[in-house]
Amino acid sequence: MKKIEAIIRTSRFDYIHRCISKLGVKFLSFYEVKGMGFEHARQEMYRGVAYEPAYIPRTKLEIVVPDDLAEGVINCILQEGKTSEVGDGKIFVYEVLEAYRIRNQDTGEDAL
Amino acid sequence: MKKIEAIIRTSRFDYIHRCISKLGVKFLSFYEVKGMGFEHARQEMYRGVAYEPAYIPRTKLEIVVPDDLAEGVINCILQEGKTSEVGDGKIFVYEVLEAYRIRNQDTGEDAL
Amino acid sequence: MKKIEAIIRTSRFDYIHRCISKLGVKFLSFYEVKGMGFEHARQEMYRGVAYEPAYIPRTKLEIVVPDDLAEGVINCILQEGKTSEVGDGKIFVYEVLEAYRIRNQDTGEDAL
Amino acid sequence: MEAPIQDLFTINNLWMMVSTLLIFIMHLGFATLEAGLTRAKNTVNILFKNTIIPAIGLLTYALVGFNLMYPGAEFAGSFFGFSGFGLSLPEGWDSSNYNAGYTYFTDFIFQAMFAATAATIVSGAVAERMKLGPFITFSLLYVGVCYPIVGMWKWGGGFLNTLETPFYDFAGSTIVHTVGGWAALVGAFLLGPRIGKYTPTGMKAIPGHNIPMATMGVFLLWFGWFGFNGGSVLSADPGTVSRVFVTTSLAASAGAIAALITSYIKFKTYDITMVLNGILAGLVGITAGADKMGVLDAVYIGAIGGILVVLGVIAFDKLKIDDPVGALAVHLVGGIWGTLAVGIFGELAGLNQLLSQFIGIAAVGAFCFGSSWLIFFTLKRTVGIRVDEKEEIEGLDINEHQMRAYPDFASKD
Amino acid sequence: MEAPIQDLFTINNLWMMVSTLLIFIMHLGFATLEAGLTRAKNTVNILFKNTIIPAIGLLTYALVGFNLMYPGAEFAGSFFGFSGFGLSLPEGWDSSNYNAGYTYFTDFIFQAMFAATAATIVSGAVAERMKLGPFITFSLLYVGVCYPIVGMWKWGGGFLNTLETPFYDFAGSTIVHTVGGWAALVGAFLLGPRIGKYTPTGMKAIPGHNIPMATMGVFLLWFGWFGFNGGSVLSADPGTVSRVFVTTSLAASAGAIAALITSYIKFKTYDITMVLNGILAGLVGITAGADKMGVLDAVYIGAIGGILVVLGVIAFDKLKIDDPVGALAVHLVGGIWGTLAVGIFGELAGLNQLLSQFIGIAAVGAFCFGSSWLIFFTLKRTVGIRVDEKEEIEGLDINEHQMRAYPDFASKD
Amino acid sequence: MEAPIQDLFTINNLWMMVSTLLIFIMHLGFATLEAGLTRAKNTVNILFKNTIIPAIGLLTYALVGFNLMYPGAEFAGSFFGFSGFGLSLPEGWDSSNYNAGYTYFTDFIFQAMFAATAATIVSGAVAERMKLGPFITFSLLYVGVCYPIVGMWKWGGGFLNTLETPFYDFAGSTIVHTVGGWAALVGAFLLGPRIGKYTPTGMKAIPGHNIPMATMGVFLLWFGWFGFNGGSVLSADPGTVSRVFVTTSLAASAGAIAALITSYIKFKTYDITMVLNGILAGLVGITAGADKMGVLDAVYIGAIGGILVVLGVIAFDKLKIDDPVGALAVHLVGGIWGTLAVGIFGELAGLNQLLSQFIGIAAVGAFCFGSSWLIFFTLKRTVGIRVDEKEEIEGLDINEHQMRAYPDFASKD
Ligand SMILES: Nc1ncnc2c1ncn2[C@@H]1O[C@H](COP(=O)(O)OP(=O)(O)O)[C@@H](O)[C@H]1O
Ligand SMILES: Nc1ncnc2c1ncn2[C@@H]1O[C@H](COP(=O)(O)OP(=O)(O)O)[C@@H](O)[C@H]1O
Ligand SMILES: Nc1ncnc2c1ncn2[C@@H]1O[C@H](COP(=O)(O)OP(=O)(O)O)[C@@H](O)[C@H]1O
Repeated sequence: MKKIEAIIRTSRFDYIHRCISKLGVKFLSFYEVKGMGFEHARQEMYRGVAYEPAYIPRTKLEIVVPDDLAEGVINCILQEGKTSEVGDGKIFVYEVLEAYRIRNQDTGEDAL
Repeated sequence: MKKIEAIIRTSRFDYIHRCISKLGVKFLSFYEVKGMGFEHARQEMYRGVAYEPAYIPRTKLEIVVPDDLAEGVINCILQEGKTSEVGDGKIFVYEVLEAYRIRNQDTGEDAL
Repeated sequence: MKKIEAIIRTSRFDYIHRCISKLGVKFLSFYEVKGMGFEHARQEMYRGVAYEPAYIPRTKLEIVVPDDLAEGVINCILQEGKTSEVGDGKIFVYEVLEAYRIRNQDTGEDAL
Repeated sequence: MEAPIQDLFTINNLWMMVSTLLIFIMHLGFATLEAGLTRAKNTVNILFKNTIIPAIGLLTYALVGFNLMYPGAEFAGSFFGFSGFGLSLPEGWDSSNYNAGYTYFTDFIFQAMFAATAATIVSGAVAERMKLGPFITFSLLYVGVCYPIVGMWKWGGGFLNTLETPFYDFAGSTIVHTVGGWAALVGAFLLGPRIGKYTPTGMKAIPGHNIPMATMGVFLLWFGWFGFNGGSVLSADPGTVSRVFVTTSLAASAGAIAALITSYIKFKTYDITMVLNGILAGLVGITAGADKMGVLDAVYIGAIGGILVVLGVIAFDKLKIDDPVGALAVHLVGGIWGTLAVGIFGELAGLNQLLSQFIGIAAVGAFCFGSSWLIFFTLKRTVGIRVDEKEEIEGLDINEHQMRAYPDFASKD
Repeated sequence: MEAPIQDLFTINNLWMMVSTLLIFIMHLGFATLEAGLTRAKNTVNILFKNTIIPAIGLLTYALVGFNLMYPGAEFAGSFFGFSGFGLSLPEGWDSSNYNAGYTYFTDFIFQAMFAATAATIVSGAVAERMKLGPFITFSLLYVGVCYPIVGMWKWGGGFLNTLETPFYDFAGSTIVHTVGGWAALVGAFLLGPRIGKYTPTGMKAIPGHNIPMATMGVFLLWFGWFGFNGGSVLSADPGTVSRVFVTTSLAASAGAIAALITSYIKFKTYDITMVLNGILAGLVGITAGADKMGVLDAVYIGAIGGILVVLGVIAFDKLKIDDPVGALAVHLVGGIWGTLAVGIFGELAGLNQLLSQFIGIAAVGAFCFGSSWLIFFTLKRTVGIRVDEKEEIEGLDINEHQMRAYPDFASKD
Repeated sequence: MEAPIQDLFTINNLWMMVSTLLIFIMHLGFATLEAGLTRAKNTVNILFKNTIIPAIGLLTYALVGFNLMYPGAEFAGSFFGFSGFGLSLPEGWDSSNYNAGYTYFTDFIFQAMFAATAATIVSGAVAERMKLGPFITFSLLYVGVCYPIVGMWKWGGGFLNTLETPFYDFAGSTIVHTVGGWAALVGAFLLGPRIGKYTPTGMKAIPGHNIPMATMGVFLLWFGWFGFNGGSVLSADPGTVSRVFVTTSLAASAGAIAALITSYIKFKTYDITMVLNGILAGLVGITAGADKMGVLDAVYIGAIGGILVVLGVIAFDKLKIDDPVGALAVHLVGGIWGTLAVGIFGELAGLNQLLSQFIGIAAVGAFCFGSSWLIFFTLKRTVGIRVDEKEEIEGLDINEHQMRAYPDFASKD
């Protein structure tokens, strides 16, 4: 099993999700993270002082999939997450040692 | 050392935490994530339009433990996190290469 | 490639970030997590009832770096994150199997 | 009719109308105070209750309340009277023939605004766990029937008004605030505490989610109180109304300072919610005798109110009666204190008066405790009054209203 | 001049001034209602609009509006009149020689506060997608020119006032509320719906981000309405003003209850935003005839308004006219209903009156629809009226103002 | 006494009482404005200050302030007077024998509400870093002693009132607003800027956490200003009060528009906080001469105030005097401008008047600067006035109050 972590543009989430769903992967977790990188945050202004918020809000996806599905999911993210402008984000892949489904104690790929 | 990640029902957090504490594991980090899975979000309604928020709020635990404690922690989560209804969540286990305690530069299992 | 995860004091973030930047690592993601550990949360009080919020707000950093940079980043965190008081946090290191840059499909260390 | 009289009538009536709108805005004060001192997940629910109560209050008061409360001279000295459904304009309703201070319509709308406050007091004490339907049913009966009956005892010329030394309650420490307070007590008691408030390992704090909103609520209540007390003069009489303004404001101020000091001594912290409750306790306290007190009397009454409210909050918590907003300490304790204070301070002070005040408090207490117990208990045994555990934990908003108060914000837990 | 007359003049003027400040605070009511019912990312924008509108409204009304709306007796019965730029004090402007109820300055400031409300109504309907510049331009023209012209037709003694059976619109169900409502309709239509509201897979909910703020807005509007309707008596006449207070309050209450029931039947949930809209619909509905209605008439008018507002919201959604705050259902539907109600209920009820009401509604509707179409359409074809897609998705605050309304809070999405 | 006189007295007194409650609600305006323009982590603290100040202000004003400010005719033309502790009702206190416009109690409560505003102005400028205890101590002394002494110079018949060309300050541009402003300047200066505001790498923005709340604050302040200025007529005189309403409103509107334009030119963005400050600057500016200005004068004064406030904010930032809410630009700059404007625009314009205005500004400035320096400096050297670095970074709420304003919401940083 692989864990696929992706830092994406929040606005691309729906597209990526739709693509992944089509692969039959309906489960994932996501949450907001703050990113620093090549892309700089949009300037804000308050009482005459311009400032750049230190970070860009981004969405992080976490999906654990059986090895054979990993490539498909990665392709989804690469295709649907891309705007070709700086700041599209990254994908990282990790090894998962074990997985459990809390509801019924399934383990391994059955748990996904 | 193993990292145990669990996506759980927020309402089960206290129970799981109590169980883990009894094993002597008092340290953990957790945060809110949004989950998509078998369970669907409760319908909301606004000015006559019903809608399903796209996700379910869940809590994610992260606990790094020495290898021998991993099983105990996993059992705690499996037992105390279970309501047997769809949506109880998952546990994933990863290998940790190294750990450091920032306060005193302890490394390895001492750092936990 | 290594993934460095660190649970730090929110107030040390700027210092750590500056140090890491000097190493040439300008990219990272971070987000708020809740920590439980040796340090206990500051007591709050409401209408005569003192209580300890169950957790301490902390910042979690995630940085993926080529193997050779890992040590430098870890040292930055150990040095700049340290106040020597209980609650400074932890660093965990993981193996990353693969990385992709969504913008241009770079893979491996090029993607970082 | 000579012009001067008509002029004075117009002035008086104008003040009574302005008072009416000041009392109206107290409902927003209650709404924001109660919402601010409870959790974000129950905010829509508490706002819903506070929005619907004035509407119900005004309509039922038009239908039956007004004529229950002011049934007319033939019911003087009695316990109950009723002069028929609906509003019907008497001869000369819009001139000083009806009353030197106001027209019939002003009279009605002023009194109607008062009426709804009683039910609003209850909503705070039963917040975060009471079902919406039964709450509305309770309010309907309590504002529609119980409050006017009690009001009649004194303001409608009933038996409390014809005691040898008449019971005195200028603007309603007893007639309004304890009426709400008793029902709040019964409601909070029969519901039981919120889950997680009193645990085997001790009492837990359940902090209010929006302190600015609660603060705003108290300012609006103080603002409205100028009408609540000032309007109870029932004319624009310069001396009396301005005196009432002064006693009301100083009592509120003294309540704030006394609650600050008391809570600092007790808890070693500057708790703004206690200061806010202190202001309200000062206001409730002065309400019974606002027109009979001197400057210093007002300060004493307010200060004692401010002390009592902090002790009251502690005491009710000891009794495990869970009152999220401190309504019992403010309105019940404060109301009783204010009513007694008329026998202790100011122009009417004296043993006979004190006795009459006791009688009034007891009579109203017995009736209100009894009737609200009857209603709440019946509801509890039939439809149930408390949401189920899962709903309470998830929040009433999403369960009773399928809606969130702040859908764009991330919540902490 | 004899003292009594001067006294009555002083009283009347006092009430008119108090009404003025009550109407002023309605602008805060609109600001908070509209901000509460839209998303957090557009909050600075909607507040900005609602803050700048009263400023613009007051200044343009001083410059041209007042003299367009009240051009003087020589324009009686006509469609248009203008008596020059700026304010110039007539002889005896500060005595009952000018008017029995108010000075020239009171007259101006009271009317000026009314004027700005028309543009405020529009801001809610076009929220979350209209560009700031064009909106300000539109408001300037609409409040500065269109509103006073229509106002003149009735209140300035124009042709609607000299119909055989004069058109009746006590405080502006048509003259103020539909004037705002028609422009809101045109604006919402020409802009098109917000992105994501009506999708191929059906209608989506876009929940308002701050229900407490919306609730506060409605309470403040009701509060201000005591001045809006009560001040429209144009004197402190005890009978009429107190009657207006009663009819206004009961209509609001009935609107709340009716909307509650209607929305519960339709949606099987207790939707507070519908109750809030119901209150407003009751208030808008009673506005045209608040001084001519009996107690029961007011309840009927309010209740029907409360039903209509829920059906209206549904209907506009069916037509895919996206109105984030329900301004169309409240002000346009409610305004028309209230105006017609004068011919159906109360003292003036009768077929001739109903006909005149139709004429008034139609004339005002035609002019307002036409002129606001002209302005909006011209703006659309020249500078554009809608922010671009990216800006709309990211929010108007960060794009038009480079600022956030709540920078310290984490947002949900 | 003949009825007509008594009637007029009753009317006048009624307006003065209504003004009193309008001024009261300004405290909520200040509370919400200041809380909105600062960070969420200091919200309880700023609300606490703004809640406790009116309480302290009213009590100290009753104890000493009123008799310091209005010591009686025997102190005419002098610098200081005192007629004893506490309030004591003079003969005929509740009739026109005391004053044609109000009773003794109305007089007191109206003036007392004014008093507290001075300290409230300070709380905004020292926000987010000043310790609670020293702030309360300062407020106690400043509102209790300094403000009434200065007030006496003009309104109590002191030397500024007996200059050959008497200093003119209708409702307190100098007597109230600069009094608060000077102390704000001293406080902000002695405290130093907030951590992170002026850094080696330049000035940083520290955005206010709740723009809707700040907006609400300004609307409430404008609302209250109708009483602040309108009540300063000291009677319900129709001509003067209505004129004051018009000048006040138009100055506020012009301030809004001028600040909008100025800040757009300077910053190329639509900054709502500048528009809000512009409204306040217009209001502060018109305050000194609201009853002496024509319509155009008011527009000019407001507009210049609106320009000055933006430039002022920039200037104080250049001087590294950190004023989170713009209190200095609004109240100090605006107050000075408004006072001078009396010598430049309107009925009193003239060189002699301008000179007297200078004298007044300078005398008040010297005394207030000196006395607040004395108090702040003594506090700084003894107990300290600034929270320590860790407390400031974590927030005053959790450190001084052990409480959070919004415990249910996730914060951004
Ligand atoms: N090495 C890294 N470790 C952790 N997060 C990273 C890393 N590199 C990039 N990110 C995340 O990805 C986001 C996008 O990266 P950025 O450099 O702005 O653009 P791009 O991916 O197009 O090169 C960053 O804001 C950050 O959150
Ligand atoms: N493969 C996965 N990768 C990441 N998160 C997952 C995965 N599967 C499930 N989750 C998380 O676990 C939650 C619960 O899963 P769900 O399918 O609803 O119920 P159950 O675990 O009972 O089968 C989801 O909401 C999601 O947050
Ligand atoms: N084993 C662990 N797994 C996950 N998070 C941990 C672990 N140990 C510590 N943490 C995180 O690190 C934070 C600091 O740890 P703490 O024990 O308070 O202090 P110290 O690191 O100085 O010993 C905790 O609040 C928690 O968030």
